[in-house]
Amino acid sequence: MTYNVTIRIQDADFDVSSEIAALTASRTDIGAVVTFSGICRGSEGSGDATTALTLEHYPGMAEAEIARHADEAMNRWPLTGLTIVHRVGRILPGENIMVVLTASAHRQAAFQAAEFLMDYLKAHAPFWKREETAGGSSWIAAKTDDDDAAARWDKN
Amino acid sequence: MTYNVTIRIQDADFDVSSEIAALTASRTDIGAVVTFSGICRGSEGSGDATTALTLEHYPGMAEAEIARHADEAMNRWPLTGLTIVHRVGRILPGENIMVVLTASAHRQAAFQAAEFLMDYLKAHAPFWKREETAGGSSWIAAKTDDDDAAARWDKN
Amino acid sequence: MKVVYFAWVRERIGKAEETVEPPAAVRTVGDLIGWLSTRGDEYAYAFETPKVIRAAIDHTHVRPDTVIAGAREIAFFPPMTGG
Amino acid sequence: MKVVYFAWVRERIGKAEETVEPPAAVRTVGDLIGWLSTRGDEYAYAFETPKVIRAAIDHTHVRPDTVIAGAREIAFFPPMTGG
Repeated sequence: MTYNVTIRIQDADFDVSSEIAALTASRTDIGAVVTFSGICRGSEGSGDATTALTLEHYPGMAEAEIARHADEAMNRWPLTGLTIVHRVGRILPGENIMVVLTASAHRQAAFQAAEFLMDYLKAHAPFWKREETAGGSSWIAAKTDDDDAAARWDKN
Repeated sequence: MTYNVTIRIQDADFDVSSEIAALTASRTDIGAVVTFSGICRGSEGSGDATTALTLEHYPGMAEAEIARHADEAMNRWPLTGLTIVHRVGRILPGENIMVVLTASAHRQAAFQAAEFLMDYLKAHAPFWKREETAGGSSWIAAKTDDDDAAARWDKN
Repeated sequence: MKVVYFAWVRERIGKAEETVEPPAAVRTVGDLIGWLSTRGDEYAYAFETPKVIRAAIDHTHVRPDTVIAGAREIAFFPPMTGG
Repeated sequence: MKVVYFAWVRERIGKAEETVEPPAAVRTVGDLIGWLSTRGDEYAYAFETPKVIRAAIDHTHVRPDTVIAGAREIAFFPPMTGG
């Protein structure tokens, strides 16, 4: 059994179908692929329309943190592989921010691993979003919800 | 607020990126899209290699059941829309069987609705799979796991 | 009353649909399964384990004790394996 | 010791990285935040609410009581908002 683990941090957009094809290429032991696409919304709830987000990351640490969580997901669930692509730079409303893909023989593992990876990415991966509106720009505040979501996967 | 609910039962394959694009077109209130792709495996665990699956459905009832579950998902979670495409006919290992997409402002609703729809489709949507192997063909037995998975969404 | 069959129920009976006129004593879905089972070996074979047979009336899942009066189309099929 | 800053911590301090040589009494991440805060108004502003500041040593998240001895690179940044 081989495993396909792909992690990329990039300015460029990505194509979900191409990522699915890469993750499932030339194997027939995959029955389930879950994808989560994070998309730039036109409002962060502050009232003002978002004209763009700019994503900053900590090069080196971001890759290391994501890889560590990817390894944990591969160990906790019977996955055949996973892909994480996270964009950085300036992103407009409606554009992709990031995608997580998980592949497994069965759906439960794929769903759980995708949720786990998303919760950890939101709370622990060193990325920061700055929001531009007509009135200026400001850093988006972290949500305590995201810490709570990540904590539910902690082992006792 | 408008909702995009699309349900199709078809012989033809589909493209996940195109389905995401259709579900998110010209709106900027979506922050999360979850997709679940069900893919034909090369073995159903019987030991013999699967050469193909043939999917049969109950025309009319399949659409009605899926629409009923789609409505329930739209009512239970704050979704902006969802898409369900289920193929019928002969499908080879590695090919798509079906896809569910859910879109929402936030990830939790999208994940939960996608899992709900998959559990219901597995247990209640009137589709049946026949497996071909080198030794002949036979109908795939339902899993009691799937009934249990669907039951967890029942309201008390 | 139109009756339709799917998957191995259809294959065992050898037809996808038919119109039947059960006697008035056949009131429920379970009664109809019992009555159909008497119509020949192929029906007896299809319905040999009634508890695995699923039924729908006019495209809605029903239980064996559901009354069939007023039904336009009754379907019998194995547990579903979609998704 | 290399120190790097991200997001509004970087903006408030006005630089992305620097090399610092704190005195020996600065043993932990928390000590380092306290010492950096004394280096000027821009540092005091960046670290004005120490409990929201997150830190990493050599690319691994650490707590305020983590000892900094041996660190090659220490990072300070706000709570993360990726995904």
